[in-house]
Amino acid sequence: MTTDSKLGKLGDIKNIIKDGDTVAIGGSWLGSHPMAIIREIIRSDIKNLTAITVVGSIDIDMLIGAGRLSKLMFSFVSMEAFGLAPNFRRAIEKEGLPYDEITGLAVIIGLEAGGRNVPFLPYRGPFGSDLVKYRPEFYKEIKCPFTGEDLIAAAAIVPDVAIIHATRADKTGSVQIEGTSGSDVEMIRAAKKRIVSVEEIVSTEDILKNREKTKIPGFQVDMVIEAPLGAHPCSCAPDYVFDPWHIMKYMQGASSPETFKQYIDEYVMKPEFEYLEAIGGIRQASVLKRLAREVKFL
Amino acid sequence: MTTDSKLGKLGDIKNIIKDGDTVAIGGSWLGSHPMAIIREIIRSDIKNLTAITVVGSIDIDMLIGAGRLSKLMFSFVSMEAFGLAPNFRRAIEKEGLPYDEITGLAVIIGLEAGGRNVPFLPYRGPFGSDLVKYRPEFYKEIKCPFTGEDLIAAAAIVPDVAIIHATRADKTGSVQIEGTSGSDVEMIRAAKKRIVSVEEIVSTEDILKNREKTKIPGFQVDMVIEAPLGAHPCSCAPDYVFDPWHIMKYMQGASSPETFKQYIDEYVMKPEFEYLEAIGGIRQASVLKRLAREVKFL
Amino acid sequence: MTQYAQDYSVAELMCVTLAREIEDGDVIVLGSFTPLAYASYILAKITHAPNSTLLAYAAVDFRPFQLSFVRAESSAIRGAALMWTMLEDLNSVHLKGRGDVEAISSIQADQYGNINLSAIGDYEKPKLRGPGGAGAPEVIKMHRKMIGYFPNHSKMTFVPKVDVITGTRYLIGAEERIKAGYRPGPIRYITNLTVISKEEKDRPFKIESLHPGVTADNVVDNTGFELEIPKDIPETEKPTAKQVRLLREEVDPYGTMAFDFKPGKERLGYLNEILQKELEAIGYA
Amino acid sequence: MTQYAQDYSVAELMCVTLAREIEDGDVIVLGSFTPLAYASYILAKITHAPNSTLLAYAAVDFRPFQLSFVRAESSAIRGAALMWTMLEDLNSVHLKGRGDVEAISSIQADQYGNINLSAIGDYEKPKLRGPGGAGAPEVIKMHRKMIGYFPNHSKMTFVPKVDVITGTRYLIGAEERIKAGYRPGPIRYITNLTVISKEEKDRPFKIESLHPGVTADNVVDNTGFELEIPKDIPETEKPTAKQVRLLREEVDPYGTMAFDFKPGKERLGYLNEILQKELEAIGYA
Repeated sequence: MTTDSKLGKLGDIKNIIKDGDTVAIGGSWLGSHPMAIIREIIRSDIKNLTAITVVGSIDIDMLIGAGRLSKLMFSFVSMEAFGLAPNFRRAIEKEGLPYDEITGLAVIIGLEAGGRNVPFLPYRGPFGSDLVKYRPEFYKEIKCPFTGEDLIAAAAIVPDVAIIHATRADKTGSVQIEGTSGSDVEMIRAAKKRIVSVEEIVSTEDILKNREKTKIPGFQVDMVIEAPLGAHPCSCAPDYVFDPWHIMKYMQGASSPETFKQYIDEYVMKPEFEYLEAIGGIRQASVLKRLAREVKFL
Repeated sequence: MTTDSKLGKLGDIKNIIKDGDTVAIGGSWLGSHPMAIIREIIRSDIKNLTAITVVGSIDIDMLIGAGRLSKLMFSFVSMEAFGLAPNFRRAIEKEGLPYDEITGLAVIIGLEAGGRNVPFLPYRGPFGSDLVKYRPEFYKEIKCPFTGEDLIAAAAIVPDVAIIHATRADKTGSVQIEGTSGSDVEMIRAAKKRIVSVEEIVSTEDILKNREKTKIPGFQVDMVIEAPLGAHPCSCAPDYVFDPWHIMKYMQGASSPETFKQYIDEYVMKPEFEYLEAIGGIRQASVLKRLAREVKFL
Repeated sequence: MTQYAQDYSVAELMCVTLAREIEDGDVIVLGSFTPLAYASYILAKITHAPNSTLLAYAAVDFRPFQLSFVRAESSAIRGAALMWTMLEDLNSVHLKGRGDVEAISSIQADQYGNINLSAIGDYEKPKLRGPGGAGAPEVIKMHRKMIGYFPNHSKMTFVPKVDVITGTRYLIGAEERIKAGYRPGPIRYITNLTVISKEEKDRPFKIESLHPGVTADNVVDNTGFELEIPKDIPETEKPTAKQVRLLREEVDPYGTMAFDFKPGKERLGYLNEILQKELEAIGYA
Repeated sequence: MTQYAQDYSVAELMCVTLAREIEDGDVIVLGSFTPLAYASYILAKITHAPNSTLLAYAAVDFRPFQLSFVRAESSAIRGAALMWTMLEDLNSVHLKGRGDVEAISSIQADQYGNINLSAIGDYEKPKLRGPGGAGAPEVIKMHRKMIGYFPNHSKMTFVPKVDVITGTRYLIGAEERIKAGYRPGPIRYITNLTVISKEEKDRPFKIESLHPGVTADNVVDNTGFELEIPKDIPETEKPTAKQVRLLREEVDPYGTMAFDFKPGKERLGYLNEILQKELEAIGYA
């Protein structure tokens, strides 16, 4: 009994992600964004994407800065303690990037609806929010047919592609997530195609040993790619923390379009393993992993 | 930092389950029904219950036979390969037990709606089913406010109490399920009060060692009860299989109201540890556990 | 050249016919423990459909295992790649129409694609109260194919109109299925006599194949509704020698599959025989 | 008798005030990494609220941990009793109104219980594009209390009407909250000057307490909307000596909490100091 392999390389993503696609990007805050795939999108000539994020950060900011987005759907984009996201701000304040700002639960519930094949799901939603008023294509008031209560219907969201970064997978596409899953599973369920980068490809036997860690079955995955440190400079908890030193460099780079181009040239426009050397190689990886292990409970 | 204990004994369930309550009963098919709690309900004087099951078997049949139900909500009740459920059939065919037969997905989605505090959830439901026609209080046709598509709204279900059987828990109520979770988690989320019996109470340290197995957090649990073999004669997979020898005895007992009374007297109306001796004690437990371990992959 | 088996039971023929419904890559949902269907899916997985995904109990994408009467649940869980609650199943497979096959059985089935697992006679005061449909009323619409299997093809089962419509395919033709967000696929019933199928709302069930030794008249005589009878009806493809060997030696050495085909009064005795063998296998007999 | 601290920072006062919002048994949701709020919840958990449940990232019911700038996520996960996706969080906590506290901050807040995390100026062509609200627009309605904290109490923040209503408490009075399926609770803002709160739709925010050394006039002068000023306003309860010791020695020895209170231009330097200490602690400096 031999099964097909879903293993791919970073360079293969262009077989799945096409110009103009709507791409849901996993990860949340400064954690677990599929940064190796993001960098590969910028290296390749994939363009005019619509990105969907729930709580985005450098993933969205970098794609915007590199000019790969023609539209953005988001509930939150921020560099957290490092400040507001510079390219994101510039694009909206000065360059007129089209965007749909949707409340966080409406994005998650919209993805859930997309995944479960229903055009909307109701909830006791954000009545009174201007976002409901500004983006009526994502929100409708609806009455409960049993109780008459007014509810908000969140529209289904069906991305063309979902990209996420996870802890490990086997070649059949069983994916384990040990850290912050965020809305990754919901994105995978909703999307038409799915690419998962992982810290390590393991045997199916290793997957079975800890089946409770498996969050996505193979039949929901189109391609798995081994990309060690693939979330850098974000975290892939509890394996490694985000890299505050590199993020400070990023923030300097992103401070103007000119310096951002330098950042992209210096760090992104080279093979992924050269990127990993450029950000400090094995020593830096060791620092980030050690920090993730050295936790103290009270 | 000391935390409160949620540990209880079987005899304490009457502090939570009250006459007339609606009780969602976990487990599915011949697996993981909270049989020790079911037996305790019969031992005690709790009555006039409305039971909710998705895929019930001996749990429902026994409560009906012991006269503890005034109403039943179900999508399926069967003794599987052992035949139809005798008390369930008798009660409906001859004794006029009131019941709401609801399609399986409508029960699960109804519990989901109850758990997430929304009076209904829509889906591409069972148009054309007579059950929709017979029980309109659980189904309404509704139009999608975005697309105009006709959908079925499943009404929220909010049980007074959920009772489930699980693998292990700690005293704070973190519950691990290694086997068939069925709709147990949805029942726990929907119910106002929750009782969980487990094979073993363990330390919080043991819970943290395999946190991926934890399916229910302490704040969703009101009482945990150690009840080894607490699903017997059902399975608690992958720890032990259902007991076909005892179920055959049960089926003989349930063949008439008179013989069923004898079954109840012989097996149920005694302390739970005496029940476990009556069904074969440690030897029988070893057989059932060994069978659950001796699996062969092809 | 394919070597067909010389000697096989009706149960084995039905099991193999169901196994042939499985295409490589299919997502297959197992509900109640029905040995014949379990054997079919496992046989398919170890032969022509290694990339199919099996779901049973809470187990998702489990390794194929040897059947026994009591161990299916533990086997599925111990070989699973992951575990889901029923709601996670729904959100990933059922509601999305991502399931391909989940074979059902029914007390009655009619010419419209309706099934009745609820009641014979009046719904509220039935002569026979059935078990109910569990998820069947919904999934027979959602899954790509609606596959039923019936060990006892008779006019008691195949009625013009079911007493109670527990569930129905509802969306039958390819066009209306696609429009409603589901994949097209047939209704197909595998019985102890024949394979019949329906793919259009306004056309009757058609005899697709006849089991060896069965005539179209045999089928018509035992069916309570009109059938389309093509001019040349092929014989149902026999099990191969390899399939029968795998079923008997690997998939179902305890013979659980035959259980559903025993007359009611012989079942208890047969079950005890199987259980005795299971005890012997673990040294507890 | 309670021994109050003699020496504490405004950050510590705010942190302790927020910690006092936590009641034993509360369910507390941590969103973005905001050191002051994290310190508050952890302080509450190790002192007066051991039965509270903390949720952060995917971690549910995690053990209290020592804060650092980079390790909150790994610490929460490594100490969690279980792990949830965001949807599981929603289904168990948010939508159900089971959350008690999830402190938020905002670029602007007004007298109606509205917050603005979206934009200053015109929405579609803003002068400043904010980060967006994540789940805040919804959870400030759903959770029992709506708690905000503001390190810089000013008319820039507390405006008569926010430029954009990213979200709003919507249900303010106890009666309308209960009717809509949510638990009653106040809107309460903890600032560097005071604690103000609102519990009725048609009544203004009220000054609940003034931090030591602050007058009602100071608060009014820095607030862009009408406030109710009770006759006798208590002083905000000071941190106890124990609370301050725990914060400095156990909960936040790296001083991450002070980060939000540094002027913009000092932040990078302060961050580098903290990171240097973190490297030293693991022997990589």
